[in-house]
Amino acid sequence: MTRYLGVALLALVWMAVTGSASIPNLLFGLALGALALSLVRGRVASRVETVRPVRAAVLAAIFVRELVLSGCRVARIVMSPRMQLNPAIFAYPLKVDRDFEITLLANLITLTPGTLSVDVSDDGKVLFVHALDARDPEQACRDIEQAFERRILEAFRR
Amino acid sequence: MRTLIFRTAAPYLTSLMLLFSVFVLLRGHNEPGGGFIGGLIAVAAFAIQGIAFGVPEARRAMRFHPMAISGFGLFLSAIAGMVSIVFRVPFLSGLWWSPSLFGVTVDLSTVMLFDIGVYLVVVGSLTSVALSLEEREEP
Amino acid sequence: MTTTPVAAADWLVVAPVALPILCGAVLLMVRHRIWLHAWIAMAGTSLMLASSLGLLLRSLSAGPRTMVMGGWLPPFGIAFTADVLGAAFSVAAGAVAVACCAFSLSDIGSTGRRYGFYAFFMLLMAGVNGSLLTGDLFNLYVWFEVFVISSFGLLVLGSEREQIDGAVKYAILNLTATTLFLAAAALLYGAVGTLNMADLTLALRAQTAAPIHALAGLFLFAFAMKAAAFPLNFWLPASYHTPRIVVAALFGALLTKIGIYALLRVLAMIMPGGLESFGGLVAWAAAATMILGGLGALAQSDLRRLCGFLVISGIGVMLAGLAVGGTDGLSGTILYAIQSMLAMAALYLACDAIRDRGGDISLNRLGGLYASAPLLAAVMLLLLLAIGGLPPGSGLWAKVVVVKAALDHGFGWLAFCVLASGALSMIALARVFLLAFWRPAQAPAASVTPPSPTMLLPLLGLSAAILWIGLLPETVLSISRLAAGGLVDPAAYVGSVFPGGLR
Amino acid sequence: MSTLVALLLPFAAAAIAPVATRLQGHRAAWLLAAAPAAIFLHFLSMLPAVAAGDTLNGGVDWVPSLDVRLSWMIDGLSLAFALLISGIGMLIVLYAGGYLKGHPHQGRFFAFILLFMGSMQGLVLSDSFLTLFVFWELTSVTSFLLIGFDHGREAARRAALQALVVTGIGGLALLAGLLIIWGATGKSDMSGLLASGEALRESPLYVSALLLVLGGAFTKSAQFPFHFWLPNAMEAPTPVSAYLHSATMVKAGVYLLMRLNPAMGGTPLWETLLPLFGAATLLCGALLALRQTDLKLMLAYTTVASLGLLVMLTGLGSDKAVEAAALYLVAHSLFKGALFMVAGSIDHEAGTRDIRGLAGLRSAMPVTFAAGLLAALSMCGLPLLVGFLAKEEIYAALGFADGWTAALTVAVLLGNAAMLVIALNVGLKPFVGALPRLPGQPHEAPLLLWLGPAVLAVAGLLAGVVSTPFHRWISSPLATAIAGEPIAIHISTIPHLGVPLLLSALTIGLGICAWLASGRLREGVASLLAAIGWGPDRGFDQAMRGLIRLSRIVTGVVQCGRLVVYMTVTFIVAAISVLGPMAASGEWPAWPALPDLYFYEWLVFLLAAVGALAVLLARSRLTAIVCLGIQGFAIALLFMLFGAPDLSFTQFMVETLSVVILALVMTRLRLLPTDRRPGPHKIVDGAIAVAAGVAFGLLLLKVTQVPFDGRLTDFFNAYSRTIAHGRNVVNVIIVDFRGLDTLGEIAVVMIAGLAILALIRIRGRRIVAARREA
Amino acid sequence: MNGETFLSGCIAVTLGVLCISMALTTCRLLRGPTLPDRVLALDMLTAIAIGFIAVLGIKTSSGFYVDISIALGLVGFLATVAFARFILARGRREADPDPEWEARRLAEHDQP
Amino acid sequence: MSSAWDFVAGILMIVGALFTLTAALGMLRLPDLFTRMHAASKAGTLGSCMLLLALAVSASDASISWRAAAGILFFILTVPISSHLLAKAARSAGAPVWQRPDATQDSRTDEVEVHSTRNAGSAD
Amino acid sequence: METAFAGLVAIFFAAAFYLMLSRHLIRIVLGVAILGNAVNLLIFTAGRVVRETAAIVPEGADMPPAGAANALPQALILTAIVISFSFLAFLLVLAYRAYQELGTDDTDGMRVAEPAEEPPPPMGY
Ligand code: NA
Ligand code: NA
Repeated sequence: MTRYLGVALLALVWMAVTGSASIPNLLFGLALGALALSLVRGRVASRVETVRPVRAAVLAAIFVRELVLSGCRVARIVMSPRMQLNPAIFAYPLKVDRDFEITLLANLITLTPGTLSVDVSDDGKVLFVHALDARDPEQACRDIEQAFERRILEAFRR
Repeated sequence: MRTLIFRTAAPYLTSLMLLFSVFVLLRGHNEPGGGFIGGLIAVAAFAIQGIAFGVPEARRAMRFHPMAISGFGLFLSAIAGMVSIVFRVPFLSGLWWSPSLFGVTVDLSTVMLFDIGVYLVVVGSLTSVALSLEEREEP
Repeated sequence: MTTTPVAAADWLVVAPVALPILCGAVLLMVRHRIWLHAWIAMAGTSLMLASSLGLLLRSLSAGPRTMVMGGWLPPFGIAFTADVLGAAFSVAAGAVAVACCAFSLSDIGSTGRRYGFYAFFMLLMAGVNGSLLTGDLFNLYVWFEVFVISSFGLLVLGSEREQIDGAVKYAILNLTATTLFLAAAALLYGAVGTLNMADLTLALRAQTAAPIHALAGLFLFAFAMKAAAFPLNFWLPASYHTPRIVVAALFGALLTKIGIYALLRVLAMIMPGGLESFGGLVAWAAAATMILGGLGALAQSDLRRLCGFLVISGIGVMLAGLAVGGTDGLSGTILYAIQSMLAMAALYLACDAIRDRGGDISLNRLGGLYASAPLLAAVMLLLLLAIGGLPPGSGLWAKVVVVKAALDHGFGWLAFCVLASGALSMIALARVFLLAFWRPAQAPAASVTPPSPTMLLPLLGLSAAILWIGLLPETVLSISRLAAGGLVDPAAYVGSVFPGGLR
Repeated sequence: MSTLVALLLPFAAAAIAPVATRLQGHRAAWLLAAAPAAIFLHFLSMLPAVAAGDTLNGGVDWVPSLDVRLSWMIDGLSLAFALLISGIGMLIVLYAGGYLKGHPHQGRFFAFILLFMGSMQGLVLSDSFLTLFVFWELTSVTSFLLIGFDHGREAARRAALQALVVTGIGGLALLAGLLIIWGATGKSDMSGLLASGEALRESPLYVSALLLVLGGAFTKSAQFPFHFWLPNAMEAPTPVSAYLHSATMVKAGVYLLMRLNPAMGGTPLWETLLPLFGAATLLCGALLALRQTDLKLMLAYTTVASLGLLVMLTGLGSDKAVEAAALYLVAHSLFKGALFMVAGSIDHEAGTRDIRGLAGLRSAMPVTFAAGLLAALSMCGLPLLVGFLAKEEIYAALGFADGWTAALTVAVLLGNAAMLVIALNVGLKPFVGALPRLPGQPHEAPLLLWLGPAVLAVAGLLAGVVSTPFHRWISSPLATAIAGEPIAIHISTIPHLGVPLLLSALTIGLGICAWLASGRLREGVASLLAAIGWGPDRGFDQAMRGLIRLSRIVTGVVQCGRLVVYMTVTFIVAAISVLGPMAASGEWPAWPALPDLYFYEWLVFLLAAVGALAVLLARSRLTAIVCLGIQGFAIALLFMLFGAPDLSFTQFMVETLSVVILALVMTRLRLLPTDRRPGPHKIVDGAIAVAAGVAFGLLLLKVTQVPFDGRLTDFFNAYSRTIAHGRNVVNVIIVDFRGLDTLGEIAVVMIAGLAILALIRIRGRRIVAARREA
Repeated sequence: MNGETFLSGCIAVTLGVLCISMALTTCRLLRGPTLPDRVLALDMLTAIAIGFIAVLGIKTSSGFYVDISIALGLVGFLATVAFARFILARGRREADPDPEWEARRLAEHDQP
Repeated sequence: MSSAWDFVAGILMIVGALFTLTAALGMLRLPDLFTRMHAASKAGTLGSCMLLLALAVSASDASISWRAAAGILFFILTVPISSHLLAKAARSAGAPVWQRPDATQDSRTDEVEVHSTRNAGSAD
Repeated sequence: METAFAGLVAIFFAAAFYLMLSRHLIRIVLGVAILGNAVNLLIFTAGRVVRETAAIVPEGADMPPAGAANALPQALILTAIVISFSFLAFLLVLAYRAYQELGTDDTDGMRVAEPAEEPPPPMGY
């Protein structure tokens, strides 16, 4: 099922990129998508069970806001004559347990203010996060959970 | 490389890159791009696949030995040049054929075939290099 | 904008390049079906030689032939122009290729084949033929690179320490040469605005603003380096003895001669004025090259290294012809190059046979081959004569032509050097004959393998060709005269590129 | 039989010799001797015409573009030589049939000797210069093979090499000389040259041509100081010595001088050099001959002496001298050939050639003795024999006209006396006295062995006794050809009173005295030579070793094995080859205006320069690699800023990949990161690099200041869209207008991939020959 | 104020700022001190180049620049991945540390 | 295109460039690899994305805008992954984490601050 | 503008040559890489330089805009880039293998093919 979804998505990307919505182009895009996926076969199988479009969109919007904020925050730190830094790496216990979700979460953490995902433990249960301001790791963990992890679960779980 | 995040993302990225490489290849005649650049992007895609899942997996994905693909590319390009012997025009003459598909004219040409050959050569050779270097690197 | 319909026969112009490329591609596609390789390669090289021969005959009977790639009229498209010079070199190269290919059948094992021996071989030939036939300066660069990279492949096939070491020096120095050639070609384009050789020939006879002397200097540098002329010859003795001998035979026969060809084509035809300003310098370089080559050959105990220096010595003689100039000087260069291709290939192959029969490659340990391998001794004697410039070897006539041209043009000292280098080569090879053949065996003979026909036939074939040139030189000599005439007066060449009038 | 067939017949005979010998054994000699016999008869048939003063010319085209014909010119000189060559050749073949009977390589020997015969015959008959030269060098080559025939011994190999080197190099000098003559006179053949000798003698090139020709002739004819190779050549089997080193090859030089005498002779230089070297050779050969104990070596040194005599006579050039030369030439061939064969027979039968142990063979070998004695008497110059005629004529030619000829006369007198000693030593001494214990069991040699000497000795007798027809058919035409004007020889075996006879008597008296004291004489000469010590023979060894040592030194310096040196020289040459011509022809660029760049463009240029220079200064290789990335990026940006998006695109991709591969490969090598060149070294390298870099920059600047011709680009712009159906002109050029470049380019990419694969995968010594696998 | 003049002004400013950023990043790249720092700087340089190309796309109003940006992003990604891959592999091979790394390790702590 | 879009594009450009500049400054000023990675991955990404967005906004052709959007997507997809990989690699290779010189001794432990029993084990 | 390019080309060539004069393979390879770029720049400049306008025919037009960059040198450079990249890759791997097999990257130490002490040839006959 997800395989066909993947092919369709790739075909859509193809049409967007080529800027042509003709039927031959669609067919060609489908063929290319199928080919591309067949080359990475077996690796994209059944990661995503379901997608809740609205929740996903909300997640995306929040992400964009957080991205801008994080940019501003970095700018503020860098521009300030005496940089107020208190960095450290802390461990974040994961609730999400699917590869796709872990990846998404880690990427979101990286792009958002003050945090940077450094590593995932081998068992996929702990995320190691570098924070610019790690004076209160507990609070940081709570922030992450509230901002992203919960929403990911909402968007991609039944 | 044994990292969950990268392994999860790699297939998506690889397939997107492959798609993009074909895009760059096909539009090369009209915009910057073409077989060589397209090929390089595809090489990057296979390299990422190889780094993420190991060389054997990348080799499996390619199905043929990369150098055989490369040879086929050169063969294709040379043949594209030789088609013109049939039409009594010199070597490597561009021959165009524009069939209509669903009311849309598709331009097919020996020139495109030639560029596809270029693409395959680049993909084959450089992937072979990348994979064999990566193979040696693996612990 | 495009040319008139092309007769199938005109495809001969491109066949010596297209065929090996196609074969190389197919060889890679069937990389693991090793038993196919030899057949494909043999068929490919034979067809290639046949097409080169056809091309030579055509150019002899009908003058230079041009095919413009893609049908774009010159000077816009890439022209392939086969005149007598290019076609004759191509035939000689093809003959060497067939011989080496046949020789390799029993010499190159499955690993070598799997890692592309025949693919390298075919692409090398494509590069060589492309260089000889192209009528476009930048395209010449491309074909240079094709054969250079193929030679890299052949050089390292085996990955022995010696090979890697030789390959490092070979690769870096050759790369420098081709890169600076590219720079020269680009600068010439910048100055004149065209890349087609015929067009350049015309343009440079009209143009005065271009810095023609400096450009000629740069071309001279690059091609002299490819040709292994003193003092740019280092890469050759550093590397030619390291690969398998059949590979060395191919290199020794072909690669430096392409440098000579390029010197002829670019300097003698396109910018003769530029060459003239270097006349004396080229003569000195030629003299130093041949004397150094002769001395180097004397200093070696390893037969392969000895051969490498003999290659250099021959290059010196060819450069001497170039320095003398004129139809007679150039025809000497051409004749010498053609016969030297055959002779050097045969010499290297003979060295391989010597190693096979004598169990060693060093003069210090060889011996007794006169008794155990009389046929080989006969071949070696012929090669001694051919390379030393004695009858009935092929080198005699080439040397006579060069010496005569040098004397006629007031280069007496250069003629002396040519003769002296011939004497040095003769002494070096006579010593080989004395030590390896006449001298009794130095050690109890190791397990001596009987020569296989695939090794003997190519050697005999090349020897027959050498003897033929030595006994009946008229054919090759008149071809070389025609070729040189085409360089001195390129009207026919230009006319074949621009049949409808100039430009 | 046409002369062409006669020219080629020996080669054909050589080709069948091995087969015939394999089938017939030594009896094949009879069959093979038929070839020279036929040739002999052929030339014999020409005698009347030539004696009548005709010169027979003919030939076929060989190498028309070099004006070379396989042509012949038959006059008295070449005919006499041709008769000697084929006649003695026939005898030698027969002799060899006996001498090498049962030798495993007798067939090969026949082939070589017939090849030699063909070459020699070609040499003396050739009209074209180059044909003559070809045959000349062929005689060197075949003599190399013949001298080295007994290749198991180092001495034989050495002698072969010596002969090849000396005569081969001399041949090269001859070639140069002939080519100069060709250039000076426009004539490429002897008949043409003989007609325009005046032009040659007056040409400014005469001296160099003469010196080169003399170089060829003197080396071939073993003139001092090149005489040393000839005695060493006695390593060859005796038939070879008898043939090559007495009758024929060594006379090639004399032949050449005689042939050129009408054209080149008569000049002061000619009349000085030839007698001078001839006399020196005569004395040197005579002296050295006296100290020998080996029969063949004695003969060899007297051959040297005789050749000197001939050269001297040729150089004198007077009619009498020419007559003497003609007579002595024939006489020497007959007696020396015979004596060599006799010496060989003695060796064959007695098992030794040492004069000190030989005696009393007369009863065991009567026929050989007779032949030997006859030949020896001819060599002594006793009446009735042709040698006498020659000697009389020599003394007649010399006279005591002035101090110069007087000195020459003394030299000849001494030389002849010494030759008499040797003649008696070879032709008499071994046969008389009591028979000592000998290594072999002497009995009369078989027919094949005595036939040759007997015939030659008898011929010598006949020529002396029946001198009138001899002069008419042989010697007068010969002398005529040498002189270039009609000469009739009249001397007969009846002695005339006069200075010549007196000198003859003096010679004989002196010679006999010396012979009687030959033991002490030998010791005296030996101690004299030991006192001198060094001679050109040892000099040859020293020269060869010196040459090899020199070449090792030179090669070691030039080809030093250090890449740094190679690169340094390369870049120096590169800088010179650009800057030199610019300076010489004033092709400097004009002083440029300041470029009008936007500031961000300046920044990108700066970035590129900083990147490139940072690579140099980087203290670690990682930094260097990353800096490499910077300059690559900067260039990509430049391409983008200046209208080359395709390039920029490619540059970005390629540069990134390069940096990645560089880092991956290079950081795996554990190396010291910094440049460890010493400071001065860095400065020198920097100067070279800057010079070469500036050279390219200046040349580029100059090129861009030339008005640009944009025809090609205009064409591509105009037709890219309309005919080639592509809007991106760059790409259309790549795949269509100049698609062939791209085809070559992808071939490079493919091969590079394959080569890298091979490099990574194959680990030393894995490629084994297929035949070893099997 | 006309949109186009505003845009061209912005373009000039942007290109200048980007060049300065590039120069700053280059400083980091040259200073290192460790391989990851340089890799990061190179990655940053790629990002800036992507922006630079986008601006040029606006300046010339041509469509193809964006493709170059995308391709650069993808290949730059590969570069960083490969370097990371390499650092990781070297980190594991303790016997084979980069001498440079060890040398700089102490100096690292002294930096602000 | 209307000039309103030109203004939007111009402003986006300027802002994007400034973000890039701060990122570059951060690269230079920040004390260690991880903190610099913050600058690069956040401000740098934001800057480049804004510039691409400006291109999308100002583009004359919809397909260009689409491709610019695709570019932003690719970029956002790749940047966190590459910085994650780099951080992971650097950490496993022993890259030190910078801490305030005035921090208390116990917080200078340099390694992960454990606040949960679940993740006591080390990653590698 | 050509002047600026010519200056840059000179710097690049000089840098490349200086690196290639080193004894160390790594530096030589770096030099080769720079040399490739130097030549590319040289080709680019030799075909003359204009600002920004790419040689691409706009939609609907038949020719590139006036003052477009010279396309031919670009095409030549594309070919040259690819080739020099292939060579660079080969050289790199060669250098790596040389280091493995010969144990050094110092070319002065690479004396396997041309050993410093070679046995002399026989002096006799
Ligand atoms: Na392309
Ligand atoms: Na393209």
